[in-house]
Amino acid sequence: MEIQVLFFGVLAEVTKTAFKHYRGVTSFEELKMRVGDDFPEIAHYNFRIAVNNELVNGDPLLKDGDEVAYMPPFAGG
Amino acid sequence: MEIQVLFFGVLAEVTKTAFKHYRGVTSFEELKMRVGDDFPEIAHYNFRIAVNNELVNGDPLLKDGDEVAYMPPFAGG
Amino acid sequence: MSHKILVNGPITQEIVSSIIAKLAEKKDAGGHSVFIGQVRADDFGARRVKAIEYSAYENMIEAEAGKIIKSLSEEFNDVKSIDILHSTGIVMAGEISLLVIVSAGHRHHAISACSKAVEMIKASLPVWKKEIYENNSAGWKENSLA
Amino acid sequence: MSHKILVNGPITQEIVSSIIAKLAEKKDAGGHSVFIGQVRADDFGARRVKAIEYSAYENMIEAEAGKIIKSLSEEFNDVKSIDILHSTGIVMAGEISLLVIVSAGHRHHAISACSKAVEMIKASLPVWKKEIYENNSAGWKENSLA
Repeated sequence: MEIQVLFFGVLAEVTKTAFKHYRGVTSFEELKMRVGDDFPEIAHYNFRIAVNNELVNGDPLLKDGDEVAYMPPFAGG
Repeated sequence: MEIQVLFFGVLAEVTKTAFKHYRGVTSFEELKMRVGDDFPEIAHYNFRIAVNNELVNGDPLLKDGDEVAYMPPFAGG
Repeated sequence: MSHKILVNGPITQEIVSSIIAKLAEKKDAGGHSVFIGQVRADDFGARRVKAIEYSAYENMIEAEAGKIIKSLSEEFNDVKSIDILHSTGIVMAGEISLLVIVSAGHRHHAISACSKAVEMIKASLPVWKKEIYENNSAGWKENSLA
Repeated sequence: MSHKILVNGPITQEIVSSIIAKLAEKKDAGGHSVFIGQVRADDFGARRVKAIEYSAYENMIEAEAGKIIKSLSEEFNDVKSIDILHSTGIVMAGEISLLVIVSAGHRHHAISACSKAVEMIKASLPVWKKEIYENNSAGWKENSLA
């Protein structure tokens, strides 16, 4: 699967990128490990993950072309 | 005492006046009787009375030059 | 606590805009809660509301509004300012007759104080209203204080 | 439920005025509750807030705002319309970054729905903010959800 990973807020700052494209992804769990390996600094931050604009809990099934967002706590309003 | 009596809302409409000046008033109780005699139609309406912008309960002491307002239930806002 | 409340006729867009333009000067405010009361075209069959004619006890309304502002400023100490405008005279359906603006350091204080101000205005400002219907009949209305 | 939420830079007086001018068209509304969120010049000694830089997840913010509007429209059936605008990018101290306007037949629905919308916006819109201080240092801020 090809997956687009997005980083927001302080995570975009510490990863020095707003997004990264991942190819050959086999599962959500495996994607998280690859992201963690590429950007070990994110382990120091709180974040939640959304898949295609929806917050996820646990390990959702991904499909080709999904958008996975790494989001620090919100600060809008 | 000289007392200025004001009528508001529907009371100004039924009394056909916004105010009436009373001379030789001896007490609040006596003033209310004179107003009731002059404008018997107000007995059909709910109202509260304010003296010099303050709502009154019971029979306040009046002094010369006081302003006594007959006020139907409020409808502002 | 001198405060001019009454506006003759509707509270126009120009009045609202000029008040909102001034909010930017309050740099220590984080939130402004605004309530805009409008004459609703209530439809009672043929008696569709065309306008409301407001009357007020001018001396008392300024005194009572001052009490509301003082009481809320004491209750919500983060509130920076409270402004109240109320129409007197004729206001057509769709026009604005009440404007309340509360500025506070934190949003929660602005929202709570504004909401409470609207209730207090309804309960204690000496204002009366006569609804004027499309067929030119009219009727006095009272606030129901739930 | 398509609804454009994001505004690039501050929500200007012109935007606010044009939205308020449109309220008069809603003749069946009796009250409009408006919340205006402004960048507060918080003073932490030398680190006085000069501006906030907002960033947002654009696809998701539109979806989440749509959910807020749908949920409140169902809860408060007297609500006629809900509009939400949120800034992205740089907003200076004293400028407006959030505008919520709820119109309803009766004031109580407008006030309650607007107050709830502000809380929901804070809790669920994917927006991040970086405070920029007078000395040009910066810090990320999170909402504390009390």
